[in-house]
Order: sequence, then structure tokens, then C-alpha cells
Amino acid sequence: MTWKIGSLQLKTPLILASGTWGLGDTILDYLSPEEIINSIGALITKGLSLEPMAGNPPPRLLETPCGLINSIGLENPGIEVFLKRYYPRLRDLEVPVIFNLHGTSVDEFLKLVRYLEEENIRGVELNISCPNVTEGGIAFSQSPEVVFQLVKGVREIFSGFLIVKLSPVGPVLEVALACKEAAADALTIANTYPAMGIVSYEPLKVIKGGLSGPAIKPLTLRLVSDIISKVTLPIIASGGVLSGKDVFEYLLVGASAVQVGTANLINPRSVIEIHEELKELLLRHGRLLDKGHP
Amino acid sequence: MTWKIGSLQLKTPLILASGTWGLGDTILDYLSPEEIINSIGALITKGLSLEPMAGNPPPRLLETPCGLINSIGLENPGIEVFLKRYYPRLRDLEVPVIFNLHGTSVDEFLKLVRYLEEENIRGVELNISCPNVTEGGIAFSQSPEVVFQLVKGVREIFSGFLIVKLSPVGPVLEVALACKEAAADALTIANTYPAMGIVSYEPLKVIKGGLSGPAIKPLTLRLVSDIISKVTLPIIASGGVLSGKDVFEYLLVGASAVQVGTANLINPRSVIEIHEELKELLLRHGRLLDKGHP
Amino acid sequence: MKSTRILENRALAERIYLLTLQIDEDLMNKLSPGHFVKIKLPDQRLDPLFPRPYTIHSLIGGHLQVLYQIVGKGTRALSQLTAGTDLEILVPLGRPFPRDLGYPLALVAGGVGVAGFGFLLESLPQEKRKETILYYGASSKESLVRLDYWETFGVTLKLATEDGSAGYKGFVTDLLQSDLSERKFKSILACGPMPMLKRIKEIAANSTIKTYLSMESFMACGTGFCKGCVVPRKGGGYFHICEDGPTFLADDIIL
Amino acid sequence: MKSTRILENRALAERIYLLTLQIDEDLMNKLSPGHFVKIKLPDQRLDPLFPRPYTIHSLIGGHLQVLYQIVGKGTRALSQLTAGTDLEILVPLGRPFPRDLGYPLALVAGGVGVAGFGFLLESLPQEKRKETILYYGASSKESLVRLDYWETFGVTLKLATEDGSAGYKGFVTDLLQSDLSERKFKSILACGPMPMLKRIKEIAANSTIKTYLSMESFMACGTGFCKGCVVPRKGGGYFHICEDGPTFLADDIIL
Ligand SMILES: Cc1cc2nc3c(=O)[nH]c(=O)nc-3n(C[C@H](O)[C@H](O)[C@H](O)COP(=O)(O)OP(=O)(O)OC[C@H]3O[C@@H](n4cnc5c(N)ncnc54)[C@H](O)[C@@H]3O)c2cc1C
Ligand SMILES: Cc1cc2nc3c(=O)[nH]c(=O)nc-3n(C[C@H](O)[C@H](O)[C@H](O)COP(=O)(O)OP(=O)(O)OC[C@H]3O[C@@H](n4cnc5c(N)ncnc54)[C@H](O)[C@@H]3O)c2cc1C
Ligand SMILES: Cc1cc2nc3c(=O)[nH]c(=O)nc-3n(C[C@H](O)[C@H](O)[C@H](O)COP(=O)(O)O)c2cc1C
Ligand SMILES: Cc1cc2nc3c(=O)[nH]c(=O)nc-3n(C[C@H](O)[C@H](O)[C@H](O)COP(=O)(O)O)c2cc1C
Ligand code: FES
Ligand code: FES
Repeated sequence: MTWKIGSLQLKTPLILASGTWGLGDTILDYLSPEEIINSIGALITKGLSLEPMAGNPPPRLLETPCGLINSIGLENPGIEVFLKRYYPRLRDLEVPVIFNLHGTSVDEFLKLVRYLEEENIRGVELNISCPNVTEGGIAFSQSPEVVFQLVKGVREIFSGFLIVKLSPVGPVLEVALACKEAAADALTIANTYPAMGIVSYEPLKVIKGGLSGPAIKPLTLRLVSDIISKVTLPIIASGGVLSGKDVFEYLLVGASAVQVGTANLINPRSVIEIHEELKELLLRHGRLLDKGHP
Repeated sequence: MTWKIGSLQLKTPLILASGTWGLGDTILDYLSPEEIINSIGALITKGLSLEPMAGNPPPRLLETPCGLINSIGLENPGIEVFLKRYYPRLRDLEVPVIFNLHGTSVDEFLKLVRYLEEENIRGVELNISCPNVTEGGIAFSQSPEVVFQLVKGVREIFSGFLIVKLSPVGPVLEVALACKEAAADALTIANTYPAMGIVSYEPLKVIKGGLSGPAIKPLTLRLVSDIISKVTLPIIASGGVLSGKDVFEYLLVGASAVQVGTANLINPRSVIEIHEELKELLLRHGRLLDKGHP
Repeated sequence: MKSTRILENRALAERIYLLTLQIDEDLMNKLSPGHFVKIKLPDQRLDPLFPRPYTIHSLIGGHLQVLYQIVGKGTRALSQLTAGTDLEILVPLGRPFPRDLGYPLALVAGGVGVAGFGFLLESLPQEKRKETILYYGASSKESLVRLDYWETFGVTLKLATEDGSAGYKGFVTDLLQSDLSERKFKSILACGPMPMLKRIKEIAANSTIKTYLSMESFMACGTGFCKGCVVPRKGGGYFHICEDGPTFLADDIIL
Repeated sequence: MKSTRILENRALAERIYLLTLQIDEDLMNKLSPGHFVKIKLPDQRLDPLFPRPYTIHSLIGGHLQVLYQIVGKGTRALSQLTAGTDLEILVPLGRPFPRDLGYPLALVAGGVGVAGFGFLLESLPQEKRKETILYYGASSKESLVRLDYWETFGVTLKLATEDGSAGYKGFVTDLLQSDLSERKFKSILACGPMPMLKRIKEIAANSTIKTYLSMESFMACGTGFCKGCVVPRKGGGYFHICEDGPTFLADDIIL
């Protein structure tokens, strides 16, 4: 069985989600190269910006019922350092590496993409949906028009595989249609949900960030299903996948591939177990996938 | 301590949420009249329509991680039967009873409200956010303009306390502002979140409905906090309250009162326990409520 | 919810357990065969979110017994509890089995659907037990539990297993069907998986036997609060399994 | 994650437990004092969602021991597990205690923050133990656990309780402070609640003692994957407690 997201061929439909496996420098501590090649269809890097970003002050995390609020604030070493210090080892794994990019303006995104064109990098996921930064991020997702301009601009200079990662809130359908019109290759649905939690009372500490994990799966499953019925672009699902069953359900509603995020935090080997469960489910119920989406 | 939602005075900030305590005919099987009076600030009826509604075919429920998807489809006996058969016993409890209303058009809502004016009923919650009906419901929440017309129309003929129950998705802020402009007295934030789940594979059964329960609390807490900072109307929070701590957190971000929904399904006596926990928290940390919203 | 204590939680088969709970006399007097109980796991963990419903299996010795099978995380967690643990329960829920059961009576059970028949038989006078046949089917011999217990009632016990390891090889509904020609049952009361209930409804459709089916579905509340546990009603609308049932006249519902 | 089995899970005080896990030699050889382990509860329930981190308390007898206190649902659930239960663990995590600890050494522990000092003392040669003072504070006598064990090392043990039920009445940091004038410590290694760590940093600020603090925070991953467990770094930016720590030079971090 081969898996396709539009023109992109993957060995499995499982993709490691941005920001949930660090910068990749320690992944081989937990997974062998064979395991990676056999179980993982693609790797998506941590969100990368032009300049290094220190990220947000603590508290950055709060566990909620079956979920996680994070407010990392896109801590990353910047695209240049990443390309030099972290990317080579990932490239050697021989699994497609997709660059998750964060810009605060169309211009910054274009600059980021130029770096990638130079390095002959073939996959990009535009992060227009991070809820944890004051500039850029989710602000884009409020305006289908701005998103259209952004994606069109990137498309003009980038010939590789172009994914846009949407926010689950705001005018999602309109943004999705704008991406289609601007000739994106696929959509990731979705990033985390804007959330808030009280970390402690005395001293009073609150966190505003993005909610991920199994709590949100019913919401993102619905969103994926709704968008698929209205937008003819391949959809990569991202939200609350912990088991092969979760992946199978996203495939059932029509997703082309599925990202594994928070699960990697719970257990760095989750993707291996998910892959095993998925294989079994495909054997038993795979024919359901050919029957059209419920 | 007394609790106020605008001009409405409540004995406690706890309100039983619409649709989560049946039609009220069996509540005395689980709570004594004293317990009700001492713990519950107000009761909100099941969503009521002009004509009886049979509701949706099964499956109507699916448990998800720390959440519940429901697709009841507003099963109810219609406003007339409710007024005759169910309301008298609720009125006798001497706790404010607020009528949750469902119409498929502005006109239907107005008709419903006229019944209430006739019966001298002083509280209404307009349900413009039910995700489980094909007409009306959440469709209203897509259009701030339609909501404005609806609320204005109701306001003209209804002199009692007028609450609008918003959907957590769509242009929430714009809808909230429209309600304010149309002179609603308060907002309930929010109804359930559109969600989907796979109930079984063979036969393939899916459910599309609304997600409630602790899974969504971080989302609704954020939404309540965001709206409070931008709309000067009293806000009643509804979403994922299981404990006194949950209530306290909604009060902390500025909610005037808090609805208890799914918790009533888990245990019909939840509200009593929640009230006890809340009292203790108010004693220990109550001063935090006077410090402004985080 | 009421507080209760686990007296015993014993494995009868690989995945079938018998749970014994301490209850007071007051509560005991409120219980009738066919009622069910919701059991909350005794911790603060929110997954599973809802207490699970179980039929009252037996009241022998003044204790409330539940016969349950592990199918998912709730039942698995229940199986790991040990004697002495305190639990919250909500009981009685639902309506009892109908009081107008006619005799001869056929009780038809698939798997742990047999549970409720214990309390029923305990409540019947000897002469009615003698006029009762218990059809009890399961996947294999190991899953037919408490045979000694069932035999104490003096009922006729007819067993079926899918793999033939005990009793008739095949479905318990086959047994029932072949008996229908000889025996003049006045009532059937059945509890088990949906395919079994459907089959029984079919079988009985051509007869005048009053046929009752005990239904299951996921329940959020069990108290009639959520309106979620529905079965379509003949003539339109829905019944709520938890408040109108769980036991229904087969003719009244659409499966 | 690796599979392991519970050999014992014993209450030492009302809310403090000692967990003993079976591990193989291979794993044992990878462990150093200061490392921590993430323990997954052995069921399918998704609340709590994340395995919790615990310092390695002891390796005596070739078993991995964890000393933990019940504070919430995860630790409570852990306390209910019994011997024989199989568990998944992720270990070793974090960096060991610094290897350049100077002597005389002050170990300062608040509550179960004492845990990691067991493995450390087990690894020290006798002469270094003798040059070590263990300051150990808790709310009351009952919460000072394993005193016999601590005494076997021949360290000087100085106790403090907030209620005065054992040792000095007051904070363990008071004990440390008053000793600082007489004793010439080369290093301090401290583990406990944040107010204690802050106080130690203050106390040591005016001295030349190399002071290390072992930090805690909620951890989603423990592996450096999420970048969530940060402590501000002197000079800008952040350390990640799980991958750069959990033990830091007090001078390097801002509390
Ligand atoms: C009125 C009533 C009485 C019951 N009496 C008993 C009893 O005496 N003994 C007993 O063992 N069980 C009984 N059940 C069924 C029992 O409630 C379920 O097995 C239990 O809720 C499963 O919980 P879980 O968390 O282990 O499984 P989950 O993790 O919730 O589900 C595991 C799998 O089982 C399926 N499932 C869950 N609930 C049901 C159900 N009610 N019917 C069919 N499939 C289901 C799910 O779809 C899923 O595939 C009764 C149910 C009802 C409604
Ligand atoms: C590297 C490291 C090593 C640790 N070693 C040990 C050990 O050896 N023994 C031990 O008993 N504990 C240790 N802890 C703390 C332990 O991980 C927490 O107590 C545990 O995660 C609490 O889980 P819970 O589900 O019981 O509590 P929760 O339900 O998650 O929380 C209950 C309460 O405790 C607070 N809390 C949770 N985690 C922490 C924390 N890390 N610090 C302060 N407050 C917290 C919460 O804010 C909440 O108020 C360690 C933590 C870290 C990061
Ligand atoms: C700790 C953390 C960091 C994340 N960082 C990024 C990021 O840098 N860029 C991005 O596009 N998404 C980021 N995400 C979102 C995830 O990639 C994923 O889309 C989201 O968590 C939903 O999937 P999940 O429920 O499987 O985690 C992050 C999520 C988490 C939990
Ligand atoms: C079974 C069920 C039925 C509901 N019916 C209604 C309804 O009739 N009208 C309405 O406005 N909201 C209805 N709701 C929404 C609740 O009133 C509440 O706003 C929502 O569930 C979120 O709160 P919770 O997480 O505390 O349940 C229903 C919710 C549930 C779970
Ligand atoms: S389970 Fe809620 S009404 Fe039956
Ligand atoms: S807990 Fe995730 S990086 Fe430390």
C-alpha cells in the first residue's frame, strides 16, 4: 500500500507533527533508523523563523482533562542554524522532511522560503495558525484575503510541495478555499485550539495557549470531515491522534495522511505502536476506506 | 454573598444547563427542595419549540476522551405541553426558571416568547446555537445581522430577563456585540462544539453532534475570558464544569454565573457537591475575585 | 449517589466477574428484578467520564451483586478493584421486569445478558421457577458462568455455545425456535446482544407469546436527564431505554 | 518505553510511598544519580494523560526504587497499584547530578525532594559520605521517611520540621544558614519546593560555595521534545529542565 497526498508519495500515512519531537536531534535516542523509515511517512520540523526565538516565559504547559495547553511561543534557533546544525541529520534519515515555517508578515515567509529553495528543500508547511505568538501566527487565519496573498506569493517562488496549516477557529472554510485558489498542494487541519487554564491560585498564574491531545479529536475529526466535503484539496489531519483507531477514523472521513503530535510527548515511541495498530485495522476494516466518506 | 447577572439576583452562581436535567419531572427523585433552593441559583429548561419534536434517531450519544458528543435533536414536548404539564412543578421550587427556546425562524422565536409573556414568565435563554438540528440552531450563529434582528424582535415584546446562548464557533465576538446592541441582558457562553465520532465500524455508524464535558473547558474558559474583555454584558459560562474549582475559574475570568451541564448526567447530585466545593474555595481564595480578571 | 463497599470482586471466567457490594436494608427494599445500577469508579480520573450501567444480578445474602464482562476501559478498571474499596452507586434505575410475565416462561440470555435473571429467579415462587426454562448461550463453555447457581432454582437449563464446547452447538435462538413448536410459552424475556434480540423478535412475531426484550445502549445519565438512549417506538417517536425500559414489549419497539 | 514489574509499592507515611521496580542489568548500568524516570499507569485510561516524572531514589539490590508523594490523581493512581503489576517506564531521563561536587557537601532536601540523594549516597565512597551533611526538612515527623536508610550511609543527618515534631522547629534552610558560618562547604545540592530553592540561592549568593538546585515543573515529555519545561537562564533565553537539567548551577538560572 502506498499513500499519497496529492503528488507526494509516502510510505505510511503517519507524519510527526511540528513541535512535538523537538528539533530532531534526539529522535534517534528513541527510534532506530529502520523504525523511522518503516513507520513514518514524513517529518515536519519545529516551527522555524528567520531569527532565533527564545519562546515564552513559563508556565508554558498545563495538562487539562485529556488535553494539553501549550504556550511554547515558537522557541527555535532560527532557519539558518537549523539548516546547518539540525537538518543534515534529518535528511540522512531518508524520510521526507517538511519545513514548518513561521513568519510575522508575508515578506518574512517569502524570505524563509527562499532559504529553502536554495537548499533544494521540497516540502513546506506554512504555519499561519500558531496561537502562542503576538505577531503573525493565528492572526493570519482571521483573514482569507491575507492568506490568499501569502500562499500565492510563496507559490510563485516555491516549486516544492506546499502545505498550509490552518487554525481550527475563525473562518476556516474561507481560508481553506483561499489556499486552494492560491494553488496550495494540501492543507493541514488543524493546529491547536485557543485555550486557557489556571495554573495556580497563589500566586495567580494563568496560561493562554493552544489545546492539543485526545480532548480535541472529536472537534478536528468534524472539521476535517466538513472541509473535505467542500474543498478539493488533499487534507492532512492533525489533532488528538493517540492510537491506530484515531488514524483510521481520520482516513475514513477522507484525510490523505495524519499527523501524530501530543502522542510523541506521552511516549516517544508512540508512532511505532500507532503504526502497528493501524496496519491491523487496515487489514480488518480497510475496505471501509473505499466506500466513500460517511 | 449574593450573585447578580445584571439585574437578576441569584442565591448561588450555579445554574442547571438546558437539556441536562431532562424536563424536570424527576429532579426531586435526586435532590430535595431545600437542596435545590440552597445550591441552585436558577434552572434552565430543556430547549422548547412551538411543536413537539421527536428528536434524532440513534445513535444520539458517544463518549469521547473526557467528553460527550450528543445529538439529541431537541426532543421536547413543545412549549404548550411543557407549560401545562412540567412547568407548574418547577415553578413551585421557588428557584428562577429560565426558558430555553428553539425556533427555526425569527417568527417562531417571537411566537414562543409570546406564550411566555402570557404566562408571566420572566426569563428566557434564546438557543441560537444547537448543533443538532437541521433548521435554526447554530445556523443563526453564523450571522451577526440575523442575530441582531432576532434579539431586537424578542426584546420589543419581552420585558423579562433575556439571555442569548451563543455557539462557540463562527463569528462569536460579532454575534456577542450584536446581542449587546439589540439590548440582550446577558450572554451564555457557550453551547456545545460541533464534533464527530465513529460509533462503530461494522455496521459503520457515525455521530455528528455537540461536544460537552471537561474536554472543552479550556476552550470555553478562553472564550469567556476573550469575550468579557470586549463586550460589556454579563456572561454566564457554560462548558465542562465538574467541580467547584471549574466554577471558581470561570468566576475568576469574570463570568457572572456558571451553568452545570454534563456533570448532571454523570451524577444527578453533582450540583450539590460542586456547591460545597465552591463555598470552600470562595472562603480560601475568594479575594482573588476582586482583583480584576487575569 | 450512595456510598457502598466492595465485599468481593471475583473472576468467574477470563473476562467475566462477579462483584458483591454491601448495601443496607433500606436500599434493598427498593430494588426489583430488572432494575439497574450505575457504578462510579472510586477515583478522580475523568476517563472514562461516565459511570457504567449494570443490571442487578442477585440480592442473595442481602448483598447487591453485579455480573459483568470486561469489554473496555470502564469494565477493565472495575475488574481491578479489590475488596474493601468504597464505591459510589446510583440505584435503582430503570423499570423492573414486567410483573405480568406469563408461565410457562422462556428466559433467553446471550452472554452476561443472563445477569438480571438471577434476581428474577430469586424472587419467583418455586412453582413458577418450575415453569421456567432458561436458555443460556455464549461463545464457549468458559463463558457460561454460575451454572451451579442457575441450577439451584430448579429451572430447566438449556445451554448453547457457538463453538459447541457445551450444550447445543450454535445460537441460543435456534434452541428457542425449535422448542416453540412443542412448548406453549406464555412469555419470553430476553437479554443479550442486538442480533439475538432481533432474531427473537422475528421468531416470536408469528406467535401470541408476550415477548419482552431488555435493551442496552450507551448511557450518559441513566436517569432520563439526557434523552440520549433511545429506541424507535412503533407508531413514531422514541422510548428512552433508561427511563421507559430497559425492558420493552418487542411489539412496541423497532429494532 | 520499557516494560517492568512492580515488586513492591509500600506506604511509608500517610501520603508517601516507596515503589520498587524490577529492572535488568543492562538498564541498571545506564543509570546515574540525578536521572529521572517517567512512569506510565498500566491501563488505557487517558486521564491523567501524561506519565509522571520521578527521580531515581535507589538502586539497592538491583531494583529501581522511586520515593513519591501523593499530590494529585496521577500519584494517587500509582499508589493503588500492587506488586506484580506490569508497568511501562521511560528511563534514563535528564542529566545526572554534577560529577564535580566538592566536599564537604551539603545535601538539602525538602519533603520527597530527598529522593534522589539515596542513589547519590549509594554511589559515593565512604570517605565522601563522611564529608556530607544531609539537611532534611518536612512538615512534620511522619513525613521524614526512611531515616534508618539515611543513617546507614554514615552521613550527618540534620532534621527540621515545620511543627517541631522532630529535629529543629522551622525550615531546613534556617539550619543550613546557621551552619554556613562554621562549616566550609565546597558544594550544596538542593532539591525541594521552589520557596526552599529560592532561599538557598539567596543564602549561597554571598558565598563561594558551588550551589546546585534540582528543579521541578510539570513535564509533558521529559525528553526535550516539547520545549515546555523552562527555567529562565541568566543572560537570556531558557533552559529546558528535562534535557538541560533537572539540576542546575544556581548562578545559571533565574528563579
Ligand atoms: C441497562 C444496562 C444494563 C447493563 N447490564 C450489564 C451487566 O449486567 N453486565 C455487563 O457486563 N454489562 C452490562 N451492560 C453493558 C455495560 O454497561 C457496558 O459493557 C459497559 O458500559 C462498557 O463500558 P467500558 O468502559 O468497559 O467499555 P467502553 O470502553 O465504553 O466500550 C468498549 C466497547 O464496547 C461497546 N459498548 C459499550 N457499551 C456498550 C453497550 N451498552 N452495549 C453494547 N456495546 C457496548 C463500545 O461500543 C466499544 O466498542 C449494561 C448496559 C445497560 C445499558
Ligand atoms: C524531574 C522531576 C523529578 C521528580 N521526582 C519526584 C520524586 O522523586 N518523587 C515525587 O513524589 N515527586 C517527584 N516529582 C514531582 C512529581 O512528578 C509530581 O508530583 C507528579 O507529577 C504529580 O502528579 P499528579 O497527577 O499526582 O498531580 P497533578 O494532579 O498533576 O497535580 C496536583 C497538584 O500538584 C501540583 N504539581 C504537579 N506537578 C508538580 C510539580 N512537578 N511540582 C510542583 N507541583 C506540582 C499541581 O499544580 C497540582 O496543584 C518530580 C518532578 C520532576 C519534574
Ligand atoms: C508542545 C507543542 C508544540 C507545538 N509546536 C508547533 C509548531 O512549532 N508549529 C506548528 O505548526 N504546530 C505546532 N504544534 C501543533 C502540533 O503540530 C499539532 O498540530 C497539534 O498539537 C494538534 O495535534 P495533536 O493533538 O496530535 O498534538 C505544537 C504542539 C505542541 C503540543
Ligand atoms: C444531552 C445534552 C442536551 C442538551 N440540550 C440542550 C438544549 O436543549 N438547549 C441548549 O441550549 N443546550 C443544550 N445542551 C447544551 C448544554 O446546556 C451546555 O451548554 C453544554 O453541554 C456545555 O456545558 P457542559 O460541558 O457543562 O455540559 C445540551 C447538552 C447535552 C449534553
Ligand atoms: S441515558 Fe440519559 S436519558 Fe437515558
Ligand atoms: S518536558 Fe518537554 S521539553 Fe521538557
